[in-house]
Amino acid sequence: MEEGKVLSNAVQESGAAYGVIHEKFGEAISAFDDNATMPFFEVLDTALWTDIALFMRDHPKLKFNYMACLSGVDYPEAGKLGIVVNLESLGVFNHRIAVKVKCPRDGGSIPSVAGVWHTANWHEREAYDMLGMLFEGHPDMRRILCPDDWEGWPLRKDYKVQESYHGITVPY
Amino acid sequence: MGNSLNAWSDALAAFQPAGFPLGLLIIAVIPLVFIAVYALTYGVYGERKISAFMQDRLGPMEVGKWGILQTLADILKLLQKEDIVPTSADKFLFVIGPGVLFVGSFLAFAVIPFGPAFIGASLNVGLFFAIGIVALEVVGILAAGWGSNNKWSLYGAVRSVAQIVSYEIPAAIALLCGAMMAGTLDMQQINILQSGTYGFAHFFLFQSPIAWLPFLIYFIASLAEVNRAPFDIPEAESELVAGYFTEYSGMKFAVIFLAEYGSMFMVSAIISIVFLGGWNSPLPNIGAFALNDMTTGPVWGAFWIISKGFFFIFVQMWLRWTLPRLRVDQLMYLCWKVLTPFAFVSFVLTAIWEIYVP
Amino acid sequence: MGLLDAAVSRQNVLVTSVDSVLNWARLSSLWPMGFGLACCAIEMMATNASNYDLERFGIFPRSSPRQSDLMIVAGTVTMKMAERVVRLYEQMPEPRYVLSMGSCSNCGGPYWEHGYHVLKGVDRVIPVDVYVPGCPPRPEALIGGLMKIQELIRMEGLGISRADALKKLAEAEGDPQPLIEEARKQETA
Amino acid sequence: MQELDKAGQGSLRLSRKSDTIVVLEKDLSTEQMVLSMGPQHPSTHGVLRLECLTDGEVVTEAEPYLGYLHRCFEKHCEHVDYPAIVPYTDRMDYLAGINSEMAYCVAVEKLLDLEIPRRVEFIRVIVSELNRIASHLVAIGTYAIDLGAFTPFLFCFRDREHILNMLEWATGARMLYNYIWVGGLAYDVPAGFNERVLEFVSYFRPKALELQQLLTENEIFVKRTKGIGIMPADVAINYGWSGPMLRGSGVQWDIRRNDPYSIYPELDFAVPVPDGKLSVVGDCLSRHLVRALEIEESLKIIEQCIDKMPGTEGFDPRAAVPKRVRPKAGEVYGRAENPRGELGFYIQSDGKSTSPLRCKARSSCFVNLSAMKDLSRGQLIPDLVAIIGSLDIVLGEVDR
Repeated sequence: MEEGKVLSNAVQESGAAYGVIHEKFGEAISAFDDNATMPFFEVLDTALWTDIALFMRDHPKLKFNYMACLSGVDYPEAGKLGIVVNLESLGVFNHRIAVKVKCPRDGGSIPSVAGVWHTANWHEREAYDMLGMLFEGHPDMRRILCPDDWEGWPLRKDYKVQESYHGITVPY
Repeated sequence: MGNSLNAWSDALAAFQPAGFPLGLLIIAVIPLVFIAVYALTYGVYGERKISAFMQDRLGPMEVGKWGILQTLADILKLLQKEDIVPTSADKFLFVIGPGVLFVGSFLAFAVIPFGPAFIGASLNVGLFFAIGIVALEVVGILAAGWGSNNKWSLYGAVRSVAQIVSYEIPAAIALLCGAMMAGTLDMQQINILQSGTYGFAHFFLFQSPIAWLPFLIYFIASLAEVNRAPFDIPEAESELVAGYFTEYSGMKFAVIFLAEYGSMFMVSAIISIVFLGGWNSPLPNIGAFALNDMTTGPVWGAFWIISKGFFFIFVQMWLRWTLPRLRVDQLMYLCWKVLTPFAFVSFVLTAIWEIYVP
Repeated sequence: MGLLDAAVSRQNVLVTSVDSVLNWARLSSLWPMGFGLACCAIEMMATNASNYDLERFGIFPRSSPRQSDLMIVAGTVTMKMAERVVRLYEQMPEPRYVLSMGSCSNCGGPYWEHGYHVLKGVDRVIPVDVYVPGCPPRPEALIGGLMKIQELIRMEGLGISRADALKKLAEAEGDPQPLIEEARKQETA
Repeated sequence: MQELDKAGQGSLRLSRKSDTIVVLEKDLSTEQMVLSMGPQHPSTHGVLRLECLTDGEVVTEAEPYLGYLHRCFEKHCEHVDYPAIVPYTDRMDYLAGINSEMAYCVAVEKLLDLEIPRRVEFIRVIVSELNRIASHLVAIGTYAIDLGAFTPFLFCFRDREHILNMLEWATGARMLYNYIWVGGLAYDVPAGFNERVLEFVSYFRPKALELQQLLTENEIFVKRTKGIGIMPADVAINYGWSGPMLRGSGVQWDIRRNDPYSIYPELDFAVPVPDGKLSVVGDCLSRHLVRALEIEESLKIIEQCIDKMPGTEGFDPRAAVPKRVRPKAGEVYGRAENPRGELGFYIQSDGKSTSPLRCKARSSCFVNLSAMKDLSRGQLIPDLVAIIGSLDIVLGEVDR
């Protein structure tokens, strides 16, 4: 953390929560990014993501019981795909934090947290549908919005729309 | 009164020019024409207008003056529509379904006395016949629902059968109370027993305090028998798309529609005959004003029974546009655990009343 | 032309009057299928509701395609939905009409360029009779579209195909361009 | 009874307090029927498809299938400028367009760190609360249709029309407004708008009561909804429920109160939760009641806003609207209380482009609907319809 920077209350709370997680998992997670709009940290050891999630949900000082959002993101320059998870302790501490998890772009996979937060179930399916990363241990890994026989991953930056679908022209 | 009883119908039946029973044909046609005219005017158009009134709308306005030709246009259009029989449907059942349904609701009109002088068939078991023949609709509905080979239709049909068969029991027992008060099952006879110079005071409903119970039970059960809200679960639009007639198009659909409105009038006529004096005028003679005498006669009789029937149909519509729909199990609960026991109670009470109270 | 053909020609008094009665019946009782897809469906519902009350014209939504005459495609048709739309259209009995309500079902609307999953115009899968523009069209616009369908039905008859009727309707319409120009001139003057 | 239960797989018990139904399949071989409900079905509120596994009237499992209205919102976001996304957010939740715009603008303004004029904030709150009422009216009305009562629906639409007329006067559109811009508003409200809104508030209060009489005081309505589809609070939180759905489960959580934005901290309003007297906490009736009570709270908010609103002197609704929206590199998760729950936008900016690198909409309906599979287990078909209705989904927002 930079010296002399005044942090808002919300960011300080998130920082405290990060401290608890860092104590337990140490090098498996990155340093805390204390920006004002969305403070986050990144999970470096992807395999530990489910454990971290469970720890965050159940630790008496964290209680991140509410997953607000899970967004799949494409990082074409780094050759990676990732998810950004916004977590919140609803009704207990009211602190918020975001977590990033990344995996390789081709055939990469991220451990699923559908068993930790039910919200993640459909959001992970959506991330898979849009970007094509797999979620290990997900109970029902299918496309959710696009049809099952749709080609390609629409939200990847290099997506090219297919010419026809079941005999119907797709582009305008 | 006894002399003029069934005078018109007897005269018509005897009218056989060159051995051809033209009179009988006319008798058979009268109810059919009645259903058609009533369904076209009051049934469908009235329902639309009444619902519009309740919902701050205008209802049909553009088709004819105030939209009075609306139903005619609907029927004419349905006649022109393609008559689809789905490939996977059971053709025989699919075609026969609406027919049976229509016959079921139409046959019962044979025993309904439309006035002191007119009745299609003056059966001595008229009431029994009416109850029995309405149950024929179940066969039509089941044929339609099963024959459509559509899951929604099947659900609608099965629900409908369960509902109608169950509700027959409280309905029949409630009517039996009326029959017990009359001592006969002959519809015409039941009416005659309720006539008198005091008008409505002679109606069975006002003759014993207990009669209100079977009256209410029959009214509720009759709503269920003709699939009206809040018991319209067989055609529950938000659940089953259109129930047992989901797959029907064109004229077959129109026939189902007509049958439905026919049986609506059927049950309304039965309730007014058994409990509200049928074709008897409700107006009493007050001293010099012989209102009852003035409003009694063959034509007045037809007027009274039809207007009583229309009143009950109005109440049915009123309920339809006000109440939500019951769930299947709640419907059965109401039938078996509320209406049936109370029907039995009213049966016993009526018997006691008839024996011990003159 | 055979004798029979001549009898069924357009000028025949008997046939035309029967035609007009039958057409009157069809245009007076257009039952649309209650088939909401997206935003426009809400406007369609609002048009059916008390303030605009489509029932004035005898238009009365049915939820089963078998009993409906008119399909109002109200909203964005997606690739996943397109096949279902076709199937619903095929389930409707003849004579049937299609009204495409809103920009999305006309041409893809705001989703025409990047909407990979949006069907760019429902007329790519089913024939459309009347297009109502707008996003979403106002209830008045929808009623206007329904009036157009009624006019189209009026043009139809025995021995007149749908294509002919559409042509006749277009001829009856006239070109609006002179009227617009005249209005502009008046405005500038 | 115990013996019957030992039969195991064949027996099926419905969890209802008063009447326990036991269905036994010993001699008859029966199979479950797959019933596909939707995409065209009167009670799926759009193009949702539910694949139900049914045993007679009992739904043993209902799996929702989405995507029939997937309109590629997120793809569009990556191709158009920040202000041009606003119309697309309208089309996401088309019943509450202004609330969606609000959520999006809250997110972008948080990223830009913009200061918004006070009058703009007041107008924003008034129009979004009006739209909230309109949206709840549709929710209540369509719920009545689902349960078979047609008239309340038309009453709701009649009153909604008044709101639409007011919003049309202010914004120029009936449904999809594009009124709230990043940093301001498209226009100021017309002169006389406040008076008209107050007139509407006094007109609408008795009408809301009438609606209550038609529904919540109706025995059949209560019978159909009470104790159906119960969602316990902790499961609801785990499912990520928000808005009236979460409050229906008894959690007093409202983003307007707990993570306030705009001028909500200055306003006095209650966050209604069911007290468990009329309904069982967490059932369909509770969710319906919360919506009905929220209408009243929204009316209160509107009255307060009109009371406190600053005048028009030197007011320009577009004063703070940036010429070109190009946020610094960074990410934001901004959210607002939509009539259906938390509508959040995760926006990632690279600091160079005028359109976001990634914009993900966290839609409340999508999350609320995901509990459908659990809620529908072992329900009757009519109850299934009641549950879908109480979720109050808008497919535009579910599929985006």
